[in-house]
Amino acid sequence: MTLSTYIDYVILPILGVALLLVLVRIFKGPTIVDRVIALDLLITIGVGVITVFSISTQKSTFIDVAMILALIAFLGTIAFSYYLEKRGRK
Amino acid sequence: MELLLVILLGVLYAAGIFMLLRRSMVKLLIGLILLGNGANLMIFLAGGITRGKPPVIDDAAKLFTDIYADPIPQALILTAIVISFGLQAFAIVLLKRVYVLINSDDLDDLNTPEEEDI
Amino acid sequence: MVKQFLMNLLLAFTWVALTGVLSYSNFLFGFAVGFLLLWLMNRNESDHRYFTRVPKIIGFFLYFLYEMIRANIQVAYDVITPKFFMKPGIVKYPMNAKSDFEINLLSTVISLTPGTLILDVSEDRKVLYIHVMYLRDKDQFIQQIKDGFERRLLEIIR
Amino acid sequence: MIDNTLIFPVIVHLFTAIVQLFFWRKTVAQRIVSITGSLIAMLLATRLFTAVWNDGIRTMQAAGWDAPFGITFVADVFSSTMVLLTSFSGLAVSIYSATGVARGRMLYGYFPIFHFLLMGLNGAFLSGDIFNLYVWFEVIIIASFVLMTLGGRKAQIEGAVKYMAMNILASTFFLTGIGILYGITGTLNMADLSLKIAALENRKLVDLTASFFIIGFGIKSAVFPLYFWLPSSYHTPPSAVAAVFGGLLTKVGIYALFRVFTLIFIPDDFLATLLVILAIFTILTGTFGAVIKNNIRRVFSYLIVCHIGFMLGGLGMYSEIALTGALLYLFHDIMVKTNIFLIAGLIRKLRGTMNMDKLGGLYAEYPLLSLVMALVLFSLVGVPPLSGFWPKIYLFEAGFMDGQYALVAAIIVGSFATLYVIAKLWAKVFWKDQPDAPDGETPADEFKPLNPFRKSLLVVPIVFLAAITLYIGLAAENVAAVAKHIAHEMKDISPYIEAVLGPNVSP
Amino acid sequence: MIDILIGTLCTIGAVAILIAAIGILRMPDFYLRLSVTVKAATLGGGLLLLSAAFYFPEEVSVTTKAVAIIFFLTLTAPVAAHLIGRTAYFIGTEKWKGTIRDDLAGMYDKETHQLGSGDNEGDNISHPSS
Amino acid sequence: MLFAVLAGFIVSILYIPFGRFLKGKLAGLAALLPISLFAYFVSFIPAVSDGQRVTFHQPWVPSLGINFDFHLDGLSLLFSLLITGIGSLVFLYAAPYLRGHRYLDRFYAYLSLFMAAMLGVVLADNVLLLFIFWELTSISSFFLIGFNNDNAASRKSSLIALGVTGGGGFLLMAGLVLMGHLSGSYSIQAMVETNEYLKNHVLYGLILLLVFAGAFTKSAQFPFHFWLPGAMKAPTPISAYLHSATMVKAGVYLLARLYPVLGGTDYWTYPLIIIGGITMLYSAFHSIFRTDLKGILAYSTISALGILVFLIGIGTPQSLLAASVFILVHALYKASLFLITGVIDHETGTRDITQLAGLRKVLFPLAIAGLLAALSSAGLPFTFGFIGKDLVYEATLHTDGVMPIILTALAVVTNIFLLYAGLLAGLKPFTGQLPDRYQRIHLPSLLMWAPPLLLALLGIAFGAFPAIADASLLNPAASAMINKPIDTPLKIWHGFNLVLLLSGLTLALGAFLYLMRKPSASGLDWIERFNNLSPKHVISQLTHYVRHFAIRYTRTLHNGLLRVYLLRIVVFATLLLAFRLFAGGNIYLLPGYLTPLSVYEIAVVCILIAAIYLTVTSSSRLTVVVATSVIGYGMCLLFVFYSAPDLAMTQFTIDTLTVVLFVLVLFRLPPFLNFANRGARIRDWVVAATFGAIITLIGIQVLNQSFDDAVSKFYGDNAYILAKGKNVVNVILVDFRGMDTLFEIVVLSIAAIGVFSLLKLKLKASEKE
Amino acid sequence: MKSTILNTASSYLLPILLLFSIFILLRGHYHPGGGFVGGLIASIAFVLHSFTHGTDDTLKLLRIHPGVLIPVGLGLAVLSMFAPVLIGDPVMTGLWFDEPFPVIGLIGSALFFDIGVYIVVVGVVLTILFTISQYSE
Ligand code: NA
Ligand code: NA
Repeated sequence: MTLSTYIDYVILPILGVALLLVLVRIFKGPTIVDRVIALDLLITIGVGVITVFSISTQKSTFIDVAMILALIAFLGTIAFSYYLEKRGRK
Repeated sequence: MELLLVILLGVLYAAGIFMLLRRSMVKLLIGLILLGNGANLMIFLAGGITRGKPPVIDDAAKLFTDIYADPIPQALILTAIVISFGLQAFAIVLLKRVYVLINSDDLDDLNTPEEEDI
Repeated sequence: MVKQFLMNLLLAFTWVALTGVLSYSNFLFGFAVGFLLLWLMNRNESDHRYFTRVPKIIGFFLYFLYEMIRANIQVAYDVITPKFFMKPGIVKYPMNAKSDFEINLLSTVISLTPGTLILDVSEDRKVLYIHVMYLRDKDQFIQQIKDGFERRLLEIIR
Repeated sequence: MIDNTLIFPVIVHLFTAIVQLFFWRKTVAQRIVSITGSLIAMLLATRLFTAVWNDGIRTMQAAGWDAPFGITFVADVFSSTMVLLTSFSGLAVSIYSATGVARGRMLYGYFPIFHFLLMGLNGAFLSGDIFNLYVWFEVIIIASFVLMTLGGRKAQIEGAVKYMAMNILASTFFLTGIGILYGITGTLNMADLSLKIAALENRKLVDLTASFFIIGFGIKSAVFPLYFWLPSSYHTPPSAVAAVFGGLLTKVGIYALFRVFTLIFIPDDFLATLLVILAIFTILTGTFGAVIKNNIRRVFSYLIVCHIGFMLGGLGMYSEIALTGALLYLFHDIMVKTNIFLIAGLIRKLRGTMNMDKLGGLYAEYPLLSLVMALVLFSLVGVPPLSGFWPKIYLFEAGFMDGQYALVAAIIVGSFATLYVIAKLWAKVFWKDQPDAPDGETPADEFKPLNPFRKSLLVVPIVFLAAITLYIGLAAENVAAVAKHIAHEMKDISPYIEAVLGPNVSP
Repeated sequence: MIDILIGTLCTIGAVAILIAAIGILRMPDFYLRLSVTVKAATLGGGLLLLSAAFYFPEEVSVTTKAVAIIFFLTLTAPVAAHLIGRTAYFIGTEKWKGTIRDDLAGMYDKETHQLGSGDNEGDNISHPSS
Repeated sequence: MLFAVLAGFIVSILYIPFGRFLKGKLAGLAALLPISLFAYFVSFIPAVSDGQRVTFHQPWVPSLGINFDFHLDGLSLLFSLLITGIGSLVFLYAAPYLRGHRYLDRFYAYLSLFMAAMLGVVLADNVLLLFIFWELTSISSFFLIGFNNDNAASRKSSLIALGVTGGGGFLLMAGLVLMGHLSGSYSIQAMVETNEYLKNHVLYGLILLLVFAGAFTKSAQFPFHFWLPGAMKAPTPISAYLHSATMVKAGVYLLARLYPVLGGTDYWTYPLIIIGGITMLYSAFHSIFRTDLKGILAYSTISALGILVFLIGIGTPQSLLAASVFILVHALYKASLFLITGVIDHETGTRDITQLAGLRKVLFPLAIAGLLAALSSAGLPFTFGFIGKDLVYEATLHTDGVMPIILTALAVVTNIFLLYAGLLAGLKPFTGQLPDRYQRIHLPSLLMWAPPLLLALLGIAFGAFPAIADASLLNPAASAMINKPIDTPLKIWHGFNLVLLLSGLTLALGAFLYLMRKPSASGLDWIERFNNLSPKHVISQLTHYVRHFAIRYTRTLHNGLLRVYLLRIVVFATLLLAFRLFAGGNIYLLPGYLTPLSVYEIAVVCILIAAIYLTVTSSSRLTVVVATSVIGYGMCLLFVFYSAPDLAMTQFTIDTLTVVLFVLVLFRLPPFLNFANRGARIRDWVVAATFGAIITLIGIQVLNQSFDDAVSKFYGDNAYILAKGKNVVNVILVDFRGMDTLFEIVVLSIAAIGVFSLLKLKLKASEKE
Repeated sequence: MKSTILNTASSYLLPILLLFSIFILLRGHYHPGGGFVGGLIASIAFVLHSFTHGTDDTLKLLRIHPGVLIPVGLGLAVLSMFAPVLIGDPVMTGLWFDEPFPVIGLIGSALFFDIGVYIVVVGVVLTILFTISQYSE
């Protein structure tokens, strides 16, 4: 078994399952902050998915995408905090 | 995979349309965003999809040595994404103005009677 | 100390240039060789800190890794087993760290180790509020952090 | 013929806008730059039109990539005429805006956006690439959103929301259509598309793709039952803006319909019939709306819808005569619709309202102005021999030729309604004495306090456009020749394709 | 050989991420979910990136990027967690019933959201704010 | 000849700058125009009576076949002379009549315009040219009728007049275009040549319908006649001009002109006879109940028009000759009576026939004129009217079958009423005792009393010496109608025959009626009880219903609810696409080529669909935002899997920014309210799902179609070699298709400026526009 | 939003993100990236800064109003597009230096165009976001 198939048939499915689990949390909530952190986790998992995908396809190009995701993902979380905090203070 | 994506395409359009038909302006905007995603996916699919072969020539090469994904739909979608961002940004701010004006985002309230025309 | 660090970097780059192999492992090797040379050549007692700090940093890093893996396993166990063993609580932790940078680094480190999470820093920057997953005893926990991360960290920074 | 300068009418507006952005909040400079830019644009457009009229189709391959690989710009008679008319409208509105638009709006970018809009219009007319056309459409709609909401009062914002929602929806249909078009042909160049679509065996796909364009452009050109945004919004923005909207914005949809459905898709029987039916309903809907409204601009808005039907009907009949009629109507309509909204604006300046019941006495007070306005209004009606008359001859003839009696009847109804509402408007606004304001406060006369120069800035554009309208009416032969030429080119697209793709490809 | 190393790193990383995912699903309250996910995910992501760095040894830029991403995740994840965590506290997100202590209770100024250090106060026993 | 026609236009334009100089005493100078034109047309009499035809050609819009083609024959000449002749008198008359009126210059401008338009109508050889002038008469009469524009009734009348004549005009235009289209030329003379083809064409009926619609509305035929009495709101000189010689005669002229093209068939004859007959009887009857002088004249005019239509319908040489005679007769006496009425109105301030009496004592020349005109209209022997009436009876008697009896009876009854009306208008005001209040009235200026007198005298002159006009004018006119030479001298005396008997009967009964019946308000009241049945009322009811329908239609369609608009658009799109999809041809149900599936891709698609579901169903704004960004991230992953890193990056960054934007804006928005009821939601779901399903199917069709990837290959092959870049997408964006990118950043810039001004700009209250 | 930790973090994230954005911009012609994404990342850097320090502080940091960047960027893009016209080529024809530069590779008008795009995107995004946040405050 090559690394590529290992990733395709083991690692990526694991990550896929992880994505689905997180999605369940987004559905369940119950509060908005739960959804926000789930979203954040989703993106982090996305970084992982893209990384291993680039190994599987042997295209380092995709790492660039992962880098962008990692760099700015937290901005969303910060924006939500900003908003919720402001709303809470109102 | 195409079948799955083409179903996703239908779902995106259907959801977009459904959201367009709501009374809330926020939902309207979301609907437009969904439709925009749908249109992008349509372009993406229509051009044919190729897994894991980005249209980037290897550092060492001057030409593609392998097959590669069609770059045109990507360029088109990129343009479309950026354009929709501009429109969305404006639309979202318009939503803000609407809210300031009528104190709600209920689209049914957007009817100044004709008598108030200048 | 900055001077020595820069010197070390220069040596590492020179090594890379000399060998003509542009890769990380080669750079790291060059850095290590440079560090060794500088350490050997250093006879100035007052300027000794650079050579103690580098091992300390490595030590801290290993400690952090150890803590992280240990705690991760602990949490993983708790997550995948049906029963919860947690005793969560929010603890007020009086810091020794003063500067923004110190506070920041400390909180990053604490947050990244499983089981603890910084919720906030007080306005006067005296205390951290830490969410703890396995809180048995408050004072013991505070002491553990103080002796563990905070001391090691401040040693490196100050 | 390759002509790298054909893009100049686009560029000049782009430059004008950028220069004005550097003069942010310097309104005097902006006004001067705007009028200068519009003048230059008019000269360039005239030059382009003459060149194309005399020497045939001109093309420009952006960045020197041969079609179909790069983006092609094409100036044929159709597009260069549209550019020319746009430049007339643009100049008029530009001059009018110098006094007609509130200073507050100028401080917040009215002029640059206006020029971006004109740039977008010219770009759309000149583009020979379907996706590039989409980009131009987006430039146009975003600019129109901004102009519509600029300094927005409640009604304006409300109108803008509806306008925006439906126009973005239209863009989505357009974009989807482009995606499919690429997916079945692999090209975006319109001339190339023409060849590839003609050669495609799966006609069902072609028809489906065409439907997306019908819906997208149908919304943009306010065709029944897709027109709702227009009467919801066109009565709200400042008159100068409404003038550009009324004169040009829906027409760019019509332009696109004509371009795409003569060059790329040729309507089959079903589509032709559908277009005719839609045209009939469009006319009737516009008619019903126009006869019951009391605000000048609301009336005009519905008249726009009504008259869109005329042009759509011409496309539906698809004979050379019908296309000639529709095109002639298009040319007339651009000039007149721009002008009537300017007139509405001027009336508002004079009387502070656009409600016909509250207006009056203009005929007594401003006889000459009334005369000019009457000329324009009756041109709109199509009183012979004014401009609106000539196209109807072609349309009637085409209708009879094609056996489209219902369409002819609808055009008669639409024309009659136009006559009726304009006559009513004339009686109420010009003849009737100015009624006393019920609550004792007479609306401000914003015209009288102006100095003569600024007054002339409001009046000159109206006269200018009226003169062009008069020319279209009295020198109908020349204009009809242009329309005929275009109609001929629409039926025989090989010159266009040869100009773009070179002489060796024939359809 | 290197493949086995990479495979191992990948596996650990993926499992860590899976645990984070299970954690966010299973944990009984927001703070616990936050606590679990931040590090597990960072650890997992970091390991996966590390394996990429090993996989493309001849491409310096990939290694650089991988390191940069790890660095970034490490820097930003705690910050984001801290912000959303305190926000959750402001808006009164419920704590698990098993929570045994809450030093934060009553420390925030309701109006300004200023957080006191509470030096003058005694330890207060936790009570879920609702 | 072009100049002759255009002179009026030129003069009316010259009134704009110079009009103010002609407002005062010099106003009468305006009459120079019609007088010289009259002289000009008189000069053609010899030639035309010799059977010559004068033509003129000047290209205008040759591509449409519309040129300045003028054609002067007997018919045109008769009308031209009437137009310019009576025009001259009216121009002269108006100067004192409207002395000091602030819009006197505009009046003359309109009048000149109108006269020119009328000349154009009668001289044009090209039907479309004719139509152009035809519409100009409608428009200029609109301005003339509404001349007293501060009067609401006046405005309303002019609107109604324009509405009726303009509406008919558009139908006429269609008819004329159809004629031209079928016969291949718009020239009337050419159409005369091809008249058999036209008459036998399937669309002949339609042509007639459309042409009649134009003619009937213009010539005030039942049931479109009602605009004409209303048009009496115009100043009297205008009424005199419009209703005696010009405007209303245009319809008659058109029928006469087109007789050789379309006439002579049953489809032509019967409608004209019926409508003309109804019109003449109906309005003659109505005229006797009027008490307003102008009202009487209006209805009698309509009746006269009915007679003319009737005669043209009969279409025998006699009837056509009768028509031409009657045109002239009627013009003369009716113009005279109108002008007299004008003076009376001007001097006494009333036109109420019950108030007027004995005016002969103060307005003697007018009394003479009135008497003569009344006699002429009554058709007393030795008046021109007598000849006219004779010819009418002659014509009705010479029809076929049972028609003579019916038609003649109709004509007799009509003439009795008309006679009564003529006497009422011409005689009644001058006979009897002069009321005290009118004692101090003086004869107005010569220009006001001479024209009516002259016209009345002419009526007598032509009657006494019919030879003046018959060969020179009337025979040529009739011959132009039937398109062959006629030479029937008009005779004063036909001998004792049935016609004479009928004339006598008419006279006797008419005179009897005049002596027996006094006009009174009660009569008017009586007839007005039938108003509900009158065409005017019926049409105004109809208009009312149409208006109501329009209101309901517009309100229903344009109900202000954006979601309803969008729903309609979507339903339309769905139907269109569904039709295209399912009509004919086979549908693919699976994509033509499938790339293999993998678990994680399924997971991503599942996530996308679930997030879409959450977006649609969630009731919390923030959840919706979160879900929407999940969709964005899902798309981003798809883009990664399918080789679009640039897209993934852009999608992700933009998605993040959109979230930030939403979050900044949602601040303070209230929670969603679930407004829609269950039914609406289900409906929307069905619509949306159908649309989505169709899109899916379309997607599948597209995936089954392969395409030529030459362009894409070109980019791949040349990205580095020619454009010096290795990221082909980027190369496309900044080079191959750089224009797109340039203008896409323009879009962004505009959006930014828009946002800036949308939020910052607050207009001052004074800055409305 | 007041947070010591975020405050500190954002002050070192800002330069890192900006550096990164320039990196993405310059390599666009050879690798994924380019003016758009670069510009977006740069704006995100400033947005992040504004979240903690407040919009006014960020504006002070920028020294000019971001709106000014719009005409500047547009001008640059348009000029790079128009430079070829001056030597008689069609609009947008690529002009190139003959020798490649390190890191960036060949430098041509396309790069200046991309820089124009970058500047415009920064100007646009910041104008939009700052306007909104000032409006809400
Ligand atoms: Na921890
Ligand atoms: Na790029």
